[in-house]
Amino acid sequence: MPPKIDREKCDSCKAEKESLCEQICPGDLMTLDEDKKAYCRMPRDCWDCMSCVKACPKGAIETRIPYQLGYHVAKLIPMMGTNTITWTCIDINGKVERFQYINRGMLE
Amino acid sequence: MAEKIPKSLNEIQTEVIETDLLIIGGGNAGCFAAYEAKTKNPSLRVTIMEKAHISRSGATAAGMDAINTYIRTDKGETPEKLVKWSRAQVGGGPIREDLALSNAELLNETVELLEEWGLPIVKDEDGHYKLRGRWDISIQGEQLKPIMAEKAMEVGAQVFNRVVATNLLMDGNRCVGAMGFGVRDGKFYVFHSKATIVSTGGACGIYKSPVTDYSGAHHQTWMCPFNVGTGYAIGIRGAAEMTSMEQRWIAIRTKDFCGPVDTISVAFGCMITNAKGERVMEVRYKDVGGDKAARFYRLNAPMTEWLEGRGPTYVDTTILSSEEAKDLREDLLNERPSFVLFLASRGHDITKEPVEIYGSDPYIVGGHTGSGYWVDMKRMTTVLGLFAAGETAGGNPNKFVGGCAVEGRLSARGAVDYIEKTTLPPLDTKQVEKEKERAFAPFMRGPEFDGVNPMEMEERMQRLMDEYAGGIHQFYRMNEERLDHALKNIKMLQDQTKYLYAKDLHSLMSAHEVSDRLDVAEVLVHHLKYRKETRWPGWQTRMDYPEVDPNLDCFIESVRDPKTGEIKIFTRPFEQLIPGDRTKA
Amino acid sequence: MQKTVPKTGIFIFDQGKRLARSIDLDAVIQRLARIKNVIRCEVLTDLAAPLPSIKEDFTSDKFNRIFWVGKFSDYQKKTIQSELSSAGLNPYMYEWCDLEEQGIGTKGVDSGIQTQKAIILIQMTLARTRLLEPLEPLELPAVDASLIIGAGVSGLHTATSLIGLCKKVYLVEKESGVGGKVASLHRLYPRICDPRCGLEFEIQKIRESDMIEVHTLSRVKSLFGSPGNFDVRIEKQSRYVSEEKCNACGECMKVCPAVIPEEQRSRESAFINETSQQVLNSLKSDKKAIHPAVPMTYPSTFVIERQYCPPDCRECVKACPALAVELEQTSSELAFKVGAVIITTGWDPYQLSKVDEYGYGIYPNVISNLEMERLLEDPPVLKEIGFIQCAGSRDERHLHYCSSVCCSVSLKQVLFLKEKLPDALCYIFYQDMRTPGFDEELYQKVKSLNNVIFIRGNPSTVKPGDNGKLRIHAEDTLSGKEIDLSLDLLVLAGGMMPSQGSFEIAQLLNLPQNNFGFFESHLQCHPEESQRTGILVGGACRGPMNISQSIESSHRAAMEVLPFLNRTILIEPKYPVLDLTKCDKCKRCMEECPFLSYVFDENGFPSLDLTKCRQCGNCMGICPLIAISLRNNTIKQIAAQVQAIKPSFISKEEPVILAFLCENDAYHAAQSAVEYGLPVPPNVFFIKVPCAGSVNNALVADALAFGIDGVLIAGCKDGQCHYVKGNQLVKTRSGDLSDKLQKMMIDPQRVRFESLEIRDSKKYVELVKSYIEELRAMGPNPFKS
Amino acid sequence: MKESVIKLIHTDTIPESSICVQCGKCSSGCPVAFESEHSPRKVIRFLQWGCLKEASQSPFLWLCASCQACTVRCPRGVNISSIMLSLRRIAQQQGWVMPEENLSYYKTFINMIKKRGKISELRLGLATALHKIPSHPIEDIVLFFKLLKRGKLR
Repeated sequence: MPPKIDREKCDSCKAEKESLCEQICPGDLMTLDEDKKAYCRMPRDCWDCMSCVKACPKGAIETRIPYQLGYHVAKLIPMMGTNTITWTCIDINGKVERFQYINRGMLE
Repeated sequence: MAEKIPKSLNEIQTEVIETDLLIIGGGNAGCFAAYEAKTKNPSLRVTIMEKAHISRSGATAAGMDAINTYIRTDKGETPEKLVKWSRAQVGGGPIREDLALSNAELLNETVELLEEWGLPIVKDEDGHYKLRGRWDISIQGEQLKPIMAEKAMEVGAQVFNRVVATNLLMDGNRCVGAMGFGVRDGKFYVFHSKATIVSTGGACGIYKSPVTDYSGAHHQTWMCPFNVGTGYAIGIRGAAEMTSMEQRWIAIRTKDFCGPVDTISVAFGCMITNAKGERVMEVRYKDVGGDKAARFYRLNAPMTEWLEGRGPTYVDTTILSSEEAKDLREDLLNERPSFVLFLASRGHDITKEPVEIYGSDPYIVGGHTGSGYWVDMKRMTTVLGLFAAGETAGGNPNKFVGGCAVEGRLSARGAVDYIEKTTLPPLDTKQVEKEKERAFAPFMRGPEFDGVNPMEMEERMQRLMDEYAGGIHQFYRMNEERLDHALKNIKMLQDQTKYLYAKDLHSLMSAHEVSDRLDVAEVLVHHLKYRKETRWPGWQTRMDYPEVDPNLDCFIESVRDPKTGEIKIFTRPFEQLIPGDRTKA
Repeated sequence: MQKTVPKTGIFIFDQGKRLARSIDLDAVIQRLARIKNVIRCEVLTDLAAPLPSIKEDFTSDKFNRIFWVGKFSDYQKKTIQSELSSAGLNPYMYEWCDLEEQGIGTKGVDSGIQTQKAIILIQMTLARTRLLEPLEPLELPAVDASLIIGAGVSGLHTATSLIGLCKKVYLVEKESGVGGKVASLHRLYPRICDPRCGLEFEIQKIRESDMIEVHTLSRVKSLFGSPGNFDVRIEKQSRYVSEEKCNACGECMKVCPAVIPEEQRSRESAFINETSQQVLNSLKSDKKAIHPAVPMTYPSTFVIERQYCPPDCRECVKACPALAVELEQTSSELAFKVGAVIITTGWDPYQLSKVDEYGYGIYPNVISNLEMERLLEDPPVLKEIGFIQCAGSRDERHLHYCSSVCCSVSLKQVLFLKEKLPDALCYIFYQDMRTPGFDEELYQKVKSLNNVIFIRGNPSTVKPGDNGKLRIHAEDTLSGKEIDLSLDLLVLAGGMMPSQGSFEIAQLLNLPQNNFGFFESHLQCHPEESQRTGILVGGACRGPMNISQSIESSHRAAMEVLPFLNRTILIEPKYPVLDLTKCDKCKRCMEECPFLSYVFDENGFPSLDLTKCRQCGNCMGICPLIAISLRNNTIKQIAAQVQAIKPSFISKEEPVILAFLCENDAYHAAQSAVEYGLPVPPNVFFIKVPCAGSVNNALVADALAFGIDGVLIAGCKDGQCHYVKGNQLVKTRSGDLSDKLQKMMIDPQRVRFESLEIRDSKKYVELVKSYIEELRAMGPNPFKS
Repeated sequence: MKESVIKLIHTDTIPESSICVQCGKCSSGCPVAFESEHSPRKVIRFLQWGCLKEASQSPFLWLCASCQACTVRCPRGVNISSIMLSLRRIAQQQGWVMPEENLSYYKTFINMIKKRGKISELRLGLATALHKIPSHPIEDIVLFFKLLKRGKLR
């Protein structure tokens, strides 16, 4: 069940047609349900590329490793800046690790 | 949300777009092709047909941590040396050295272009790009795809997102565009163009992945699972000549997640070990180069360890300091962020425990190996007006991100020249109507149809290929009889595509994906059958012909007869341009 | 596109060597001089002497952008600007960096830290200066005509103001004549003049002007376009009398057989007595089907209300000596272009029949205050008259607000009534008498009259009494006495509500109305600006007001409309620009623009209507794809500023705050904190933004990624935002980010939104101090490297 | 004293009384106010002052017929008749009922319910009538027979 959506937070991007996750998903997997909340139509087909997680302006999507492959529950949360990205990785033992770097522009 | 299923074909709107240059697939090569065509001739109408959304589509959707080919001239490297290295990586070829050289010459300029567009590239103290292997440079490429996409749009390419290509639009033996359908709007699209570049990426999902679990983790492949080989399939159906399809790309990947290993082994020097703690490559493969051996050796070695009872196999990350381990994961975050999540979900501290490795499922990816369209120096295929770039263009392995980008540019140059000399013939509406009917057939059968859903057929095909055409579960081994069995069943499956049904546009796309994969698989098996030798153990292991046959030191080619569907196999000779030992870098 | 290398000149102006007292300027200069492409960098203690050499360096292309560090008077700034622009420097290629407002020079702060902070501040400005581009204001062609909707007292005054300024005016009125409600009033206090006299004065100006077209019996049918260039289409109802030919001789009226029946009023015999019959008679109009324009006879053309004509009657046609009657006329449409629209649709009386306890419409001698105006012309003999105030106003069940004029109106009516009927006994039932300003004089005057009794307490119901009289029972709440009265006439002080026309226009133009239906505007700062640029609202359609207030309002509206009527509209190059290569058509900018400035273009992208945009930058703040930037304050510039902050400049443990301050109030609070000498801690850097709503979450994420410990976004209080809802939007957004931080196991308080008013300097300093304490307790930002 | 009063006011219904503007519409429309020296407006005014005891001791409370005329006419939307009911309860709890006999009807009513689980109108009427000296004994008796005849007393 790779992308896990916080239905409380999801506001379908207030979009007329497609939310940002729906627009961005390279596999055409994200879509909106009748309540205009995003969901992944085929969790088995997700590549875990995390494009939707990065795109979501409400921070409502999390990627989870399928249980068949990894234990419950580890989190990897990206936070996108204008030219930076930070990652917060929390492993199953609660160990937190953080990464931050520039993802656009010249490196000094 | 569920779409309304049209009752008849007449309800489906047909959109005809007339353009000068059509680019099928707005990935790395596609974006660069658009950029090059527009900078060469700004008045040209350039249209990109993209199955997903151009900002995050294809193999670089998640990002990229390195550009694997950059020529540090200050260290005495030259394009020739790069070609030599590339040749050695595929065991001495055959390889199209002419293509490889022209590619290598434009490589540095293209990488620098990327930096100018805003890609952060790591530099050393002297201000040069910092090497992490002989040719690899590190990038912070999380935004690689959006950067390229923005440039393509900035130069004025018109992008059609969410349009799936189903076939080429032909005018005799000339390609005059392509047709497809909108996976969001349900329209039928006809792109009528003077020239067409196909850059859809490679084919993933022809074989069953070792990480497959049908319920929740079907797409845990290393290659982007949304690249299904449509670019090859439309060419095969359009009677284009394919080369070297038997040179499958299989790489050693992290076990259970198909994460990248080169980042760990090449960039951080973590070597392959087995269950006994032996440095596998140094102990058993010294003669073919040890840890620097060609890629197929580095794949085959650990898998052989498993077979021979010395598995599991690892890359030894315990040599890393905690800072290095953090840097490593930062690189991984740029390419495959979920792999870092995977490690966290195992509670895996890589400095304490090594990372387990295993082979991946086989992919047909011409940016990595030599499979794909036979192209001339202008990157035109054997079909007039059809150009190929990136993973779809064959004969020139080890292109990777940089090389595919270059090829995008070269194909655009070829196409621009071609466009100047040509005019657009009138649209063949009969062909359009026929293709429209074919494209929407699974949809028109409706959700209640008593038939086969695309997912079932995909799983059947993947199991078949895995077991009979040398998949991971058979340790990539194959023999003539098994290949015959595979071929027979592929034919059956191809025939059964008439039972495919789609309940929505998404599954209509899946239906086309499985048909495309079948067409690629068929050609692939023919190629595998023809190479009655074992030239690249692992990539292509014939149990019935375990030795190299010097007579087969040539390219194996195929063309499918568009009328009978029969596949003709023939060879082309290898031409060595750069002298020296072909197996040495 | 050729890129010019950004070469910068930095000049630190230290008048009176004030900066040198708190920071080590040499160290600053040394640090700056090492930066690439900083061409000149020096300290000036005087402006006049070095200016020529700076000018010369610029002319000889040594640098192409300049920024000035220090405190400048407006005069000094203007001198510098005019000197340099005479040398050809684009006015958008400067930056000013005031170190002192950021807290440099605060007593008791270590000079080393101050120097470090000053260097960072200058580098921040440098980072943004590098990205400056020469800009030119846009001049968009505009039509110098305006449309005024509603020709009541407001509309007429607005129109005459504008024609006085030689601006073309289209005045559209739905009635057959101009004048509106005011024309139906009897007399006005205090000058006891007939309101028509004043209106006639305005009409005279209109008559004489050829800058105005008056369209009566007309409605606006559609309005498209944008400020400076609206396309208007109006529908003219047929008048059946030619405006060109009719000279209002009145022959037609003499022969017209049809009298327009008056409004249905109950004539139940039980309630009719002599007085009520007289009341009914005086309220009756003998209007024929063909009659002069109403309410005022301008245009001086008759009009036929065809629904009252007998079938096949052509008497008027025959009688007309000017051959002006055209019974076959049909309605027509008219289109024209205007630069701006002023809405003066006025008010409607509240329907008193809804206040059912007072029996309006049932008892003939219960009348409204508007009807009383007519009755006052020639009142019947009345002995006892009651006035009930707040009939419908200030009532939960009716109008929630005070209609503001009714108290004075009733007092005026009592005054005139007593003039005509000195012996009449008047009772005024009220809750509170509200006679603001000079109307107090009126109140006192009426109080001093004989036989005028003020009863503080409203009756609950009106019941029929003997002989057609009205029985009223009330409690005088001051004495607690119960009062029983039998009245000849009861006047209800009905309230004002938005006119029907206002609702129609609101719907047509998508114009926000407040809870009560009056047009929404920023009452303190721009009372006549609606929330749609180029559309102004004047007079009583904005809220209940008396005639003089209406006139004032309409004159203000006429002033405010002038910038749109200049033949060109000057757009400062601070507007947002959309990067189409990034835009994903998610449409959030369209959704959240407070002024509906975005429309879809033909490819489905949002496109900005520059003339509607008020350059608040809320779209820049909201865009999830960072695709929108204000032209001289791009998101890249702000990001560069954020990146230039060194979060460990004091020490690794000491928290550093980045504050985004709204330039309308929070910025001034921070600025005056320094001016008042309040001790601002050195830990805070602020960036001025046009509206708190323009702060994009990506910038906050950048700040946190670079290791800044806390991000403060300060904007207006709820409901005070100059751009309607920017503060609300950013509050929700930063809240989302806080939630995300929580998930990331980072204290959500590292991002916070606060409201600061312009005088909140002390609060600002306290806030910063307490935030620093909080952040110290949290420990350093985990992303701080 | 004052504090406890405020507490009482706020714990019970009555904060609403503060929004009253004392327009007097309730009193002028009240059908029973003429019987009492206090009008509903005055009761509310006591509450505005915080004089809960005075309000609760107002004889008006026991006259109020809960006809809702006041509530319907109130321009501020104060629910006057429910305030009156609340005050009755407070008065009873605090022992502020003036005069005590006002309670007799209610007590009889409650006791009857407690005892029998239902109301007999006949018994209730008799008990109430017998509790104090009737003011109009003859009319009451005539009314009694009229009601009985029509089956209105059970």
